[in-house]
Amino acid sequence: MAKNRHEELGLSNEEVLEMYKTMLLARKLDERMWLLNRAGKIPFVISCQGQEAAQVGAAFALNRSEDYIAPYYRDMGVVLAFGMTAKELMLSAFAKAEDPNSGGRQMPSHFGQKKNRILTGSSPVTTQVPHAVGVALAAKMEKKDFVSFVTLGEGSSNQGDFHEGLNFAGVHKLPVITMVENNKYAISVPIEKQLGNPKVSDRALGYGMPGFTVDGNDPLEVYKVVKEARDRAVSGEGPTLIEAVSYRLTAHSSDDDDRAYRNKEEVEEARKLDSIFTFAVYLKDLGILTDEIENEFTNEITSIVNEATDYAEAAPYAEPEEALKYVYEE
Amino acid sequence: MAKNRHEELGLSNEEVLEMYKTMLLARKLDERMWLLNRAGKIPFVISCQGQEAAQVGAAFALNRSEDYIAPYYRDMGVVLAFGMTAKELMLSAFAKAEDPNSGGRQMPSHFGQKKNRILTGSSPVTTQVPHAVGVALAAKMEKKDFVSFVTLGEGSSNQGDFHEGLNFAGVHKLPVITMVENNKYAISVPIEKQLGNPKVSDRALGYGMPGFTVDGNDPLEVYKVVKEARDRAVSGEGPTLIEAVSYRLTAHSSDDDDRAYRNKEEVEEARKLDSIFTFAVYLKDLGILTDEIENEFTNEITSIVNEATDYAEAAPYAEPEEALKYVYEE
Amino acid sequence: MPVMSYIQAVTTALREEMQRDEKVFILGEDVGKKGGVFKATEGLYDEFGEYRVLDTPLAESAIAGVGIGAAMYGMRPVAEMQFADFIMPAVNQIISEAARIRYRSNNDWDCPIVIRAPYGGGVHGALYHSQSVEAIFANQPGLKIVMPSTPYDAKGLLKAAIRDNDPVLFFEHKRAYRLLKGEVPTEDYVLPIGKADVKREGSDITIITYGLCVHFALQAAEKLAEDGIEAHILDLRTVYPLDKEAIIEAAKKTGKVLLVTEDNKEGSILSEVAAIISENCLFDLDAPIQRLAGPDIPAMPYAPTMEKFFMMNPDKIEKAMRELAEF
Amino acid sequence: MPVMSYIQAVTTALREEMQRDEKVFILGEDVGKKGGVFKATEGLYDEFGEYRVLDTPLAESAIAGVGIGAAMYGMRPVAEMQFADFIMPAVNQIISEAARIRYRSNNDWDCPIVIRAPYGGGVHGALYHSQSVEAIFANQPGLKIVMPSTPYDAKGLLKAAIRDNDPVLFFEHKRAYRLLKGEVPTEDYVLPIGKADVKREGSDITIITYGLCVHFALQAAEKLAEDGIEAHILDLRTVYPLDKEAIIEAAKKTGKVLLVTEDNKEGSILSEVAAIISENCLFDLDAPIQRLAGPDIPAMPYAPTMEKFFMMNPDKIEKAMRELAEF
Ligand SMILES: Cc1ncc(C[n+]2csc(CCOP(=O)(O)OP(=O)(O)O)c2C)c(N)n1
Ligand SMILES: Cc1ncc(C[n+]2csc(CCOP(=O)(O)OP(=O)(O)O)c2C)c(N)n1
Ligand SMILES: [Mg+2]
Ligand SMILES: [Mg+2]
Repeated sequence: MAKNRHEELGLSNEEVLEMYKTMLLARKLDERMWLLNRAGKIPFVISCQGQEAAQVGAAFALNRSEDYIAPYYRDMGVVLAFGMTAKELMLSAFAKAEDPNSGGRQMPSHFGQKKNRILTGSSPVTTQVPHAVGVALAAKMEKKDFVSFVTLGEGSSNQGDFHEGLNFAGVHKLPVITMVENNKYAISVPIEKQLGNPKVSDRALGYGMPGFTVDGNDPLEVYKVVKEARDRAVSGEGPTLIEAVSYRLTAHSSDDDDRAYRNKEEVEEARKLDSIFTFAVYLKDLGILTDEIENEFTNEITSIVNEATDYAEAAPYAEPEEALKYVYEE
Repeated sequence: MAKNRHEELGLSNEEVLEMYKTMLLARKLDERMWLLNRAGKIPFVISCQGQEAAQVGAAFALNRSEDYIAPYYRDMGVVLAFGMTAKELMLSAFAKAEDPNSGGRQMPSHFGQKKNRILTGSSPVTTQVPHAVGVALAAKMEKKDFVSFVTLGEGSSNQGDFHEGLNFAGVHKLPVITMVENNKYAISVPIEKQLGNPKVSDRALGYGMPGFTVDGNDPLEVYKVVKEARDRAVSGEGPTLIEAVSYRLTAHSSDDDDRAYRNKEEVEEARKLDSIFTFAVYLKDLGILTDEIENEFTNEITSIVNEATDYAEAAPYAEPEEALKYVYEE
Repeated sequence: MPVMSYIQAVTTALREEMQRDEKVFILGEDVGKKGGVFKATEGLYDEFGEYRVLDTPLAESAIAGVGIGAAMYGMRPVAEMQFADFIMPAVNQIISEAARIRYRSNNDWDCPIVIRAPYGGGVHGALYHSQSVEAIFANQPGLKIVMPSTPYDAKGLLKAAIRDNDPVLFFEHKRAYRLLKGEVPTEDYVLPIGKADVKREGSDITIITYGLCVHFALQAAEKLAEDGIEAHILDLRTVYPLDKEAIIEAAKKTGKVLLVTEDNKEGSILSEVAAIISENCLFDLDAPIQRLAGPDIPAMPYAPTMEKFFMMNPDKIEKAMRELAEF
Repeated sequence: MPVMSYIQAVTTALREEMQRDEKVFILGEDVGKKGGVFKATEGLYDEFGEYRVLDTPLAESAIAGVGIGAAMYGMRPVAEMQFADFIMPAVNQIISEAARIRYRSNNDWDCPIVIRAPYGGGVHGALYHSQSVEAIFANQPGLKIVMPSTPYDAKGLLKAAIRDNDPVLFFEHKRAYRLLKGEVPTEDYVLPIGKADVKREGSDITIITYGLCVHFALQAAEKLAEDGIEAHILDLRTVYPLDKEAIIEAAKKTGKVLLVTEDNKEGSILSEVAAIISENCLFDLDAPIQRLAGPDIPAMPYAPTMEKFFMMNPDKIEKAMRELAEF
């Protein structure tokens, strides 16, 4: 039997089940989006698959009713944990007017929802890093107790904005947690061609903050390190850089064919560590995830995904002239 | 008596004297430029004072007839060592047509001279870092044995271009040496408000290259670390990041008044370590710099500076319409 | 009404807005203890403390980007770019982010940031301390670009910019800082962003310009007035988006239009002004639309001969005005 | 002559130039093994090896900056920005560096770099994969901006750009990549940068445009021809610096001018074209200069309704042409 590792982290059985369920919901929504894409119903998908454990583990370690997040495009697990619904995500996938992220203006996975403190994101990578630092600066100026949390891919950690943002946070000891989701590829470019030092967390030293590399397939390990980072942040000890290592299980996006640059075996090997599978094994081993609960989850999630899809598919697009709105305050 | 430290570095007495003389020439030229500025004869000066040891120590460790350099505005010591003359520097200070750097188009200290492989530089800081990496990439592609050498201030090491450039060099193990001249201030901002971790060389780790912090007031220590970096570079071991720590002895530039942000005592303290003084003591202690030689140097340099000044002052400005030239190839 | 310099008007606007609203804060290079390289923030560090007059690391993309994040949260950042020339590393944050935040979130988020920067030449600043950079941004819906020409306008427009709920680029001519003085009310007032302003009434020729060139054009107009030629001078004040109605009205008024900028000619703000006129009042024109601008070279050289060759001045404007008047 | 697609013409030009000159190399994101996200560099990695078709880290300022350094040394870099929208982080390197290297060094150094980027919409690319970014750069002396409209032009102009001794931005419409096909000679040829090209002769109205819009305008012109209205179509090809003579000639030819771009209207390339015409041929015009452009909103939305609302197409052009013809 597996050793119970969540108890010592202060996580109840209900909480870890909730984590698992969130991971599973993210995965199932993502899978459905691929089906919809292949069926010609939605033009584009970019996946969370393989990164759900890191996303959900991190989100659960935050204060989900106070902290601000600046997620990147793969973070379906993060935004679900922060209150965005399956329906809302599907509305975005279908580019419908009711999509709270952008009213159908942006591609799917360009998250943003003020009521859940999800900063609006764009396509150029890494611009969100200074934004999260700015929110953390506001927290410090206003003497508030929240933190900001920002994610990006390991390739994106080579952008100037990563450097400028993290150094700024380091100088002013701001309450911001940066998590690099290292999935070993930036589209076709593998880490060894992307990073002078493949261990992203080693960059923390240069900014005067602690850096940690953790197993991104283990939601509990990620939970722990983010939790500790949050504790440090709210007690004025400043920022943390975390690298969660996993693997991108799908092609980069629905527009990519990964056979040109990586082989099947490598992907198959990574699948064995897929957290949706390994975390379930852990929970089952401990008798927490019973067959009954598993069935219940599956059924519930299936109907959530179905309903979300049906609703979003039937929802109207924005009128053409809606495009003219909100360039400036109106 | 001081211990002879240059012999073990393979430096002859003549060479260290030559280093000293170059440092002294830089200092004297710089001092003259301040006088000319205060006399209203030249609009602007930005100084090398306090950084001559690092500059000259580094330059002498390079192959001065093959390597490419991308100096920053304080690097009078570097460009003198690479073949730019006092007259040429004065022509630039006076913005005269004959100035080889820019024909009087740029402010002084915006170095550039193709025949000496000094890349043309601009005012926005840190842009030269990727340029030097590009030259090093060319060296690798063309299987040539030269290296490129680039400098910048510690404040400038917070620009995105530093990060992007060094990581690029790290990935491809390019023969480029980056030397940060840490003079403790970026205009008015002291290092603790500038750098999350005040030790710039700690950033090297993140790019997969060795990083060293050395005493920038000691030309021999700088010589040694640059020499070793060059050896590694030409043998295919890739880039190095070096931080040479000294102090900015003048105000930021002739437009700055540093009394608003630092106190006299701090500056006086730093003057005690001024390399022009301490290196002379070393050379005298060893009996290498005799009174005779010192007088000879002083006289020679004085007349070089005088001649350069007179020549440059008398030289013509470019005709107004010259401004229209060389926007594109002609 | 007290007389103050252009830069004093800027400082006054900043101080008053910071006193009025605790959310307003300044960030930039050397803005704190030193009070800015031009002294635009002098005294504010002492009055408001480090975290409201924040010396940032030397990193413009972070200055903009951190400001944007704080603005999304609800603060009112006023970021300073030390020179307009050094705004370039922040272009991605300004164009991809600030300008698009409201639009891309379908009005869920907004980004009330002001980015101030000293621009312009004639100060021995050479290629990289003399540039006009407005044209780079003057094609990005979501942004507003304000370029005041007088101390009075500077105060009223900077206050308006700080209170505006959208991102505003605020370019101040660095030679105007101490050259221009004028009466500035001590009371609180704001001027409307997006509105041009007639700086001189006249019936013979129309000059449309902005920034320091307004001052030069007014000087030239006085010379012409001695010969009975009356110039109508429209100060654009906001160069993006442009005040079309005011431009059309001013062009129609005299039928002879001279556009003036210190920037290079091709692709400048003047191009759009000319396009608006030629689209809307072609048949009201008695002469081709004239543009007087810097030459199409990268920027102003350092040597005084070449700098003068590039830089706009009253004489050049006067000459162009006379030619147009005689057309 | 073989028929090839626009993107095949691009790939062919790259291959031929790399075969011709060992100094030519490609750098960018995913250009190597993957052959580029649009496959513009497909096959080149296998033919020329890693160091001539270099996958870079995800860092546009470095892509441009490292390319610039290599170009100063004497190489012939062809940098790819994965999407034109992602050129923004490289603006400082492009404007402050590439564009000014020859000028600032008084002709001592030069910077023969080409920066290619796919631009434009109509591909469900939404706000950040659909933009036209040329206006941001079309005010920077030292730069050249080329935007070919046909496979033939793409090959000839890309070769010219690579051989040019100054920096060239080369924007390829991503929807043109597979949509447009045409005859392309197998021989080596170059087309002149800086020259516009008459794509259709006509005597009733003049259309001046560039990029994919040329194709749309030609389609619209065929419709009009059915009704006896003959459109003269000038393809700018180089949008900066503009070919003034060709613009003036085309405008004078019919006296009725319609300018078309897919970009937003205010501050676009069209503004300068209108300014040139109104400065030089005011009295030759029989109608106000018309501009047909995207609305002034940040960029094209994702939802098909709103994307279509923004995107240029033959119908919109036809309508504007008919209105102008009837003026
Ligand atoms: C500034 C910028 N350049 C290029 C792109 C195109 N692009 C989108 S995702 C991506 C790779 C990102 O890799 P990584 O950061 O590792 O994140 P991952 O997709 O692997 O999660 C690239 C190059 C972009 N979105 N933004
Ligand atoms: C991109 C950019 N931003 C701002 C400036 C204005 N500026 C010139 S030098 C300087 C400080 C540089 O400090 P540091 O890098 O430490 O070099 P130092 O002058 O101390 O040698 C600043 C802010 C600039 N030249 N470029
Ligand atoms: Mg990745
Ligand atoms: Mg310094």
